[in-house]
Amino acid sequence: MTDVQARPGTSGDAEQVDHVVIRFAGDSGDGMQLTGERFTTASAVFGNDLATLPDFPAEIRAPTGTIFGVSAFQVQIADHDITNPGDAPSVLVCMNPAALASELHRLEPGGTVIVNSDEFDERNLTKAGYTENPLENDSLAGYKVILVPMTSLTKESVKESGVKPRDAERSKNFFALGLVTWMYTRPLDATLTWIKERFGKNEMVMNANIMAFKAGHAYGETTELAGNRYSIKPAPQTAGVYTSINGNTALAWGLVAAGQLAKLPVFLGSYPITPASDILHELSKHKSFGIRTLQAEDEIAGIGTALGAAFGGQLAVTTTSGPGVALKSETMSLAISLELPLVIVDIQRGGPSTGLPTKTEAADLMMAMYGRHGEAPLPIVASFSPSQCFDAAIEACRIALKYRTPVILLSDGYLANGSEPWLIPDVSTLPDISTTFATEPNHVNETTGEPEHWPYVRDPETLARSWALPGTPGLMHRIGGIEKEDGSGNISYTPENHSHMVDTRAAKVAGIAKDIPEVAVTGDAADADLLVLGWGSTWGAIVTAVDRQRAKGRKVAQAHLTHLNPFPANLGEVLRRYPKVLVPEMNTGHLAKLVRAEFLVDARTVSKVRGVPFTAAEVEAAIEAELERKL
Amino acid sequence: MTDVQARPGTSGDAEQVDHVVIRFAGDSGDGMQLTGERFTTASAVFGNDLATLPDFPAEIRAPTGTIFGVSAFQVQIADHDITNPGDAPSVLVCMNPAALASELHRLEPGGTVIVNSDEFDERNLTKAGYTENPLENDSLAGYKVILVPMTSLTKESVKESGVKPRDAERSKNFFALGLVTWMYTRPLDATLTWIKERFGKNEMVMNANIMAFKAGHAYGETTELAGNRYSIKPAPQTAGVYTSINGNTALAWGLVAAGQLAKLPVFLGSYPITPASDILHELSKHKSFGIRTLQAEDEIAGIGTALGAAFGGQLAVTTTSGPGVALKSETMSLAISLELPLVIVDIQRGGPSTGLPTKTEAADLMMAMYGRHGEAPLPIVASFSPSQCFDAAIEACRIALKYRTPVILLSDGYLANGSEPWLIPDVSTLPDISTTFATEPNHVNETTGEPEHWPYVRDPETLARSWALPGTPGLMHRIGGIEKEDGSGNISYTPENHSHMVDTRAAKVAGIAKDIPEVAVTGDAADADLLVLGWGSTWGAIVTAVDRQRAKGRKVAQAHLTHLNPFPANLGEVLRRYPKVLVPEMNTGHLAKLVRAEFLVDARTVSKVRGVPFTAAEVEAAIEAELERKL
Amino acid sequence: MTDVQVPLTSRKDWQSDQEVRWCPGCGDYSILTAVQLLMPDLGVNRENTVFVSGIGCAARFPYYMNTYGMHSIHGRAPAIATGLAVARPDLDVWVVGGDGDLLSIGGNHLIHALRRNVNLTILMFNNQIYGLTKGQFSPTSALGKVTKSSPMGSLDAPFNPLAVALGAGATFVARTHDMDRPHMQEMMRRAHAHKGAAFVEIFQNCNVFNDGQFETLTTRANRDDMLIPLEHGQPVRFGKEKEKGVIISSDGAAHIVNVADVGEDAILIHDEARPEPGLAFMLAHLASSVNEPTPVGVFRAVETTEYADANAKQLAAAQERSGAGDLSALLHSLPTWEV
Amino acid sequence: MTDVQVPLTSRKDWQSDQEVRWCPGCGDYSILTAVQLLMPDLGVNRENTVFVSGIGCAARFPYYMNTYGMHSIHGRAPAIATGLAVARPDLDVWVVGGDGDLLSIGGNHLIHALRRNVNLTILMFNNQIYGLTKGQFSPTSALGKVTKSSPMGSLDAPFNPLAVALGAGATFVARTHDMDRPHMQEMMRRAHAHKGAAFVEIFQNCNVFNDGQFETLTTRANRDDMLIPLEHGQPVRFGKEKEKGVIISSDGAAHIVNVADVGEDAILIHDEARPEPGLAFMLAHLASSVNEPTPVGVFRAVETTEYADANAKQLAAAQERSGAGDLSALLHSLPTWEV
Ligand SMILES: Cc1ncc(C[n+]2csc(CCOP(=O)(O)OP(=O)(O)O)c2C)c(N)n1
Ligand SMILES: Cc1ncc(C[n+]2csc(CCOP(=O)(O)OP(=O)(O)O)c2C)c(N)n1
Ligand code: SF4
Ligand code: SF4
Ligand SMILES: [Mg+2]
Ligand SMILES: [Mg+2]
Repeated sequence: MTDVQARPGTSGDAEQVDHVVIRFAGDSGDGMQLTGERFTTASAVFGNDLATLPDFPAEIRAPTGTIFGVSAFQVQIADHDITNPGDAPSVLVCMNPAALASELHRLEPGGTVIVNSDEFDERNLTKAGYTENPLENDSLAGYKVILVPMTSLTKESVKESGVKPRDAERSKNFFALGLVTWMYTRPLDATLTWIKERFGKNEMVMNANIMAFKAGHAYGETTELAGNRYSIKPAPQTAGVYTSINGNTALAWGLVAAGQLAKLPVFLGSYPITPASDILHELSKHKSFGIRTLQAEDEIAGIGTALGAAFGGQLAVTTTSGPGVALKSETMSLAISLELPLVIVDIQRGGPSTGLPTKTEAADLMMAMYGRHGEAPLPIVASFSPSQCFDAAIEACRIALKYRTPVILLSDGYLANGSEPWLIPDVSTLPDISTTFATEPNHVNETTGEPEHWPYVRDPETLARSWALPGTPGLMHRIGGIEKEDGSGNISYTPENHSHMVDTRAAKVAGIAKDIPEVAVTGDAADADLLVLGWGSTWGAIVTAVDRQRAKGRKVAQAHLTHLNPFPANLGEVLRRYPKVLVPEMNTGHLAKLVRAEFLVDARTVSKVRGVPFTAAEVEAAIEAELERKL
Repeated sequence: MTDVQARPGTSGDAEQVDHVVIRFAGDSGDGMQLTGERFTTASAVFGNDLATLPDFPAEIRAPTGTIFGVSAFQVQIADHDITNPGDAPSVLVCMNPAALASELHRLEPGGTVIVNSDEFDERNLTKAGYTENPLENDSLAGYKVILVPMTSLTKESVKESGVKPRDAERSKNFFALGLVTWMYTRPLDATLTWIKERFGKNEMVMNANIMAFKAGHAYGETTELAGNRYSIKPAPQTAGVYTSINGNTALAWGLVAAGQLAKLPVFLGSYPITPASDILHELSKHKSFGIRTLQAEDEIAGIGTALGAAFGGQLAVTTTSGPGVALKSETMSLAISLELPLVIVDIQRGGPSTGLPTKTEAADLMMAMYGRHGEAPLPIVASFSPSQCFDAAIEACRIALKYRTPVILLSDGYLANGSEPWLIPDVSTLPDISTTFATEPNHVNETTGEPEHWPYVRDPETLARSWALPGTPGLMHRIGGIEKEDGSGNISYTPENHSHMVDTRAAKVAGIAKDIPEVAVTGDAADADLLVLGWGSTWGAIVTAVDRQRAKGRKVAQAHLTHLNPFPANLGEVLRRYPKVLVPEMNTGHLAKLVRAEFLVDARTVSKVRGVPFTAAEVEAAIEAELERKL
Repeated sequence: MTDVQVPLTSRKDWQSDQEVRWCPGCGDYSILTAVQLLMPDLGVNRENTVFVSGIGCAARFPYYMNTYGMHSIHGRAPAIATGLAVARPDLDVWVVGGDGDLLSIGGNHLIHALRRNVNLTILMFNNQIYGLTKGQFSPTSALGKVTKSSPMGSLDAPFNPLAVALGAGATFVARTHDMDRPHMQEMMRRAHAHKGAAFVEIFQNCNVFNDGQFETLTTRANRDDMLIPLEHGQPVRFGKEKEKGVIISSDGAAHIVNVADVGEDAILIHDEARPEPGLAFMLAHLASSVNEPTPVGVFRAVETTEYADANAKQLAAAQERSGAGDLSALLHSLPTWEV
Repeated sequence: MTDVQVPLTSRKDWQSDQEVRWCPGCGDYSILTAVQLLMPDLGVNRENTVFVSGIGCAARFPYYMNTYGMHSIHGRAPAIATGLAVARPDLDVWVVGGDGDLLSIGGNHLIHALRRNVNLTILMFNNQIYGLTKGQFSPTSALGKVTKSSPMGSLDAPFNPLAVALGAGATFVARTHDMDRPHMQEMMRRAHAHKGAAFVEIFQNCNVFNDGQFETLTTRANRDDMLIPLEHGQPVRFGKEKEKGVIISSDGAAHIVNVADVGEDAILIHDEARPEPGLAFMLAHLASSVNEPTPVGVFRAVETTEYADANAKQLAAAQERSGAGDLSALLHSLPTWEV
């Protein structure tokens, strides 16, 4: 069902700003994710560029009012191309004391904090760890504070809907949404339509939410907030149809698309794990595409079932996060030995061990490269923005099918849950990634003289092996994880063959470098003093930081990798071109280690392992420091 | 039970040589491993230095007479210090045509091949793939061939023992052993004593073996072999009591010793896998040391049970090979997070996947370093010779206990099964590796004012955390794999704490560098043109190669690492001292990658991934090539 | 387990200082309360008690007990607890986990712990859903269950957890539910007293993702007619007036009958100590869904060799035979020679 | 499975060109022969037949069959085969493995494959030992078994493989042994014909590490008295003169009796199709060691929904409902706007 609508004009009575970063924070039960998403969609539909950062607690539902129950959603909206959800928010919406306690430190100096003052009673203050009411001492000095008794106003406004008083205050997030919608001159229609669709089944609740939303809007209009209205013009965007999409949905759709483009049924074998489960959920909805999803008993069975399906000729995928990748590593090693296509999706999260399951991190790169016994190389693709997960998924599938190899696709919790506007591609422009199966014998048995199929006969160009599907007459063959003779695939323990096979498997993966784009350098490509090299979700922060630094007159270039193994063919040459190379990573320096070892360049790490993404300011600071470092 | 005996004098009527490399080869059922081991022991007892290389097929018992059923055992014995089983054998004993077919190519030009001519009938020749009898054409020209009808001579000689004719020929390996014992003037007593002990329960078989052994010896004495007798003087050795030991036994004994030295019961949780199973077998024999061995349902349970025992205060160990390490990685990550001592022993074998289970390889180093999700560093120790596995095991346990950390101990199939003489240490000289457990609360609860135990209070020096055992009154606490607050150990999701904990865990491991010896440089330490850097079982071949190169006048230095993480504190400085660094590895260049990334030195790999160890000649060739390479 | 005199404790002593973080209304709270209230009665020390768990909502349990505890990784608690219990037979080791933790990813460790008969008290909170990961079907969810990962209904036939345990050779198997504290406590008390691996399935309500799953059985109004209490040596009867009962026919099938129809004497007498697990297994299959009368209580309780005990005996026997290990002697145990 | 006419084949057609590499005398040979001789009779094509195995001696099996095959990794065959069978319901997927492969490391995948009732024919070669790794005790080795890893005797109570399978909800469970080719073939034929997961335990002699383990049961001289053949609808009787039989008493226990003592009519009539697995489970526990009369044959064979089939139906229903997937429509399915 589509819902295309023309972009409305902007409102006249508001101060025009070029961007704003808003953070909604409240109790887990307060519906802050919903509020944030609705505001995002309204802004997207309006035509702004934007990027979001949901930030929710690990608990399913922590006790109300506690700090660890705080759920937040940050969004940046702008009239220009942006790539990240912003550093410090300029507006913070706090639904209760715990939200204020946990989030205030993020607000930029002089920023606006909108507080639901009704909730600042003794009980809630204590739960949030306050011994004094922060609204009554000077702890908020330095910020612009807007106190709104949202709970009582909401209750009041929804009276006529007929919902029970107990339930009435549930609509207070829509009150807040209405208020912020007014403040930023967002159109109301999209949200109203959405409320009707979403809550249509329960008319009372639907009406309550509509009333609260309108009341919030009206509150802005009619109160002293008059001086606080802003408008942000639509961003100049390529013409086309857009949708707002998060990384996991984009990734799942990329897999659906890959199946169509490969003309193969998709098979997902998976075990639920945060933050990857949503891909399983999404794919399980699309059975009409012939997609099979099997929720396996564990991660090993997740990849095992996928590998079985791959043997059967399907586009096989397994999705997980770090702990699951660790568990799957033995089977990945088998897939490498079998040389069967298989995509392993790792939505990275904070580690080690259970770590920070709901927080983001990018510390699985080294495991992706080396986390298997023996010489077991495989290609690695990484996505760098929510919507780009769509392309990354297709690319991972393309490589897997073409080279008959497992491929690791890296995303992370930030990309998974963050969203941005996406220009929906015309499906006819998507690449054909179909492959061919063997239909005829490719060998004559030396002793019997009978035609037969040798599974390890290779394409001389790609080194991909011949792939014959069970069910094909005359091509019966056996494959296995013991070292095998190249060509015949029969078990072989000879030193020569083992050495040859180790080299061949490595050469096959290395050869993919010929089949991927060279890495592009942006910014001061010709004469930069420093190159910022990145991969994964750091992209947004890096782009902004480099832009700002260049605006400040510094000579900085930027390159971002989507292929981590093999590297683009020109990477060594690119790195050697610049006196300094800086690598911001949400780990302790994985990519830096890889390029140092490979190219012997003194790439320096800016490390951030805090469960939260880089801000552009942090990258900027690192660039400045590195530029100043004496060589 | 000890069996000390004085070293007998050497025989006078034989040509004196300084070393010999003998390879025994026959069918799996022919008892070649036993023959080789007995010859080795006799030589060890005699006082030679030696090193062995068993080489057996992957099949349990392949069909008789086939090439893939050939089992071989190579031993080098010398009158001087040697470190490896030799490159090309100078003597090859072949019990059947398949052995000749599969092993002849290894023999050095002009070497001696002793053949059991009885077995060269049409059936056996066909099974071995011969279309002509190699004893009857000129395919053995260029070798010294000694044809002995061993089967019939054995049958003849054991007649009086009373064994059934069918069983009589089973003793033919003892005939061969007797013959070679004569050729190399080995004393008879040790072997005779051993036969009596081993076969004492079955007198008939015992007698048959004794008769065959003596007959073989007499055959040498009385036949035309007279011109083929050699003697090898005992090697000058440190005074003391020696035993001949293989790597797996030494490693198992090292674990037994570690338990004694730590004053803790050893707990082994393990799942059988080649080539690690023998450690489980050995440890399960030593229950009188209070050692518990639990054969778990899989590798994950192997490490899981060990981790449980570690929590309970035992010296916990899990043993496995590559595929098992892959499976254990998620639990290793938990152990890192829990900061509990645990030793993970990886007896490396050929990979990827099932690979070459009975062959050696050293391609798990990168997995040991990086094969876990998130930032999960742990110390890595590697053994470099069979007997040194004893020390390496103690060192791994020492680090684990002192720093409360899982430690990976790397050995490989070559070390595991290879043996060498070992000067048995005086147990009173072994290090004290005992640790202390918390007995008192280390904190006062802020709210209750009660004393309590905080599990993550650290020793400021080692950063090791306080370790309180269940059963200790008043110190109850909970630990887990979710990120925890340093100190209290309570769950913490804050960015600051996570960052701090990631840094702290890394600093703890890095800090071990202060507690391990600096790496020593041997050879032309002061002025070498090239440093050969090694780790693991390449040691033997490297030492010999460097010695030979230096003897040829080349300036070469050598350094060998037993600690792979952290590196010895002086490693960077050492590497930068030499114009060239060469790293021979039984992988595609793992250590080279690590030092390149860490120190930005252009360390070059000599890679051999063939399931068999380096020969000294191969290392020599690589040294020469690298020395010639223009910089 | 210990000779030390056990000091009197109260519930408070068994509560840790950590805030409990389950959803308000979750059945896990009542199980926690049952355990914390029971512990002072068991005659055990806090310091000798260890709770080991995997990952899941249920698996948060150890944090709330003022004992030793480990919140490990998903599925591995039975293995970790096995190592601990074997290494330290002086401890009381409890395992807590959800249906996903113990039957999905941890299924193999569970069945092996049960067959080895390691001295563990295993509490499985069965809410027939993955709670912590927000609502996918679990290996105990009914066929056709619609969840986030099964929008058209689950295709996976569920496990009968008691049958899995009995099939693995479990020596103690019981079932209870989160709405009946005394019954829960009785099952826990029995499980704890059992020397060997004890498996207790607890029907637990996940009011967020699977609310009311066990209502047909566990509400006060339904219990009499829908729960069949098993008591050793007693006829298997239920209903408000105990008017219904279970019989076994000669074709080896169990049937629910009106006692009046068959006569009191025909009713099966429950025998939890039967050496073969066949009877317990049959009772475990009496109900095929929550809509049929379902037995609760101790299905099987058979004393046999406990693993850690047998292990300790081997160690003692080895020491008896050859004395405490002598390291120097070991190092000289292969042929040696002197230089 | 296929409509294609199946060409006549002979044993030779099903033999691959790989040399068989088991120890001379190993029971695996007779199983291989039984399978290769049976295949031409099953009315299936080689190209539609796939053998999937893990690692172990038994797991070498696929190499010797001229079909499609995968020799995977230790323990994972049931999972891999599940994926294949679900993705490709047109194939005949067989799983072969040892007692270690399928019950130790692979235990979880096995029980989950069984409960899902995926269309697999699973042959477990039970030699009560780890053969390939040269002789450690396995999860089916008897208590007290002395092996390389249990020099003082194993402490692990063994699994009863059929009980594990039944506990997991297996819909087809049978047992046979390597000394009786016709019986093996009959069990394999039945297992293959079963729509769903079929589990066949085959007693297999490992003459190198556990020789003669099943001799008490399987030699011609012992069979009559020691093997109890189960036949659907027939009284459960055995002995040279069928003089012994099995009855179920009203306390729910199975007993071996002299038929003469109880009368023919009292003897249990075997019912492999009984919906509840209780009877099969009881029979699986009739013998507690190889020294007691042991039932062989089909214990349970119940037709119910097969997983891949149900899965295919959901896909078809989804397509029926919303048409074949339209990628462009999917990409526009969230709120969109035009610029
Ligand atoms: C290795 C691994 N896989 C998956 C997960 C994600 N995960 C956490 S808990 C859970 C299942 C929870 O269900 P259950 O065990 O029934 O416990 P409940 O939350 O219902 O109490 C899953 C899949 C994980 N933490 N680790
Ligand atoms: C992950 C992994 N763990 C362990 C092994 C070693 N291993 C190979 S086969 C085997 C057990 C063999 O026993 P079983 O499955 O009963 O087969 P059998 O050889 O008796 O036929 C083991 C432990 C392995 N190959 N891979
Ligand atoms: S999600 Fe369900 S099981 Fe988990 S805490 Fe909430 S109510 Fe309890
Ligand atoms: S070890 Fe045993 S099971 Fe394996 S091939 Fe030999 S006889 Fe057969
Ligand atoms: Mg659950
Ligand atoms: Mg076996």
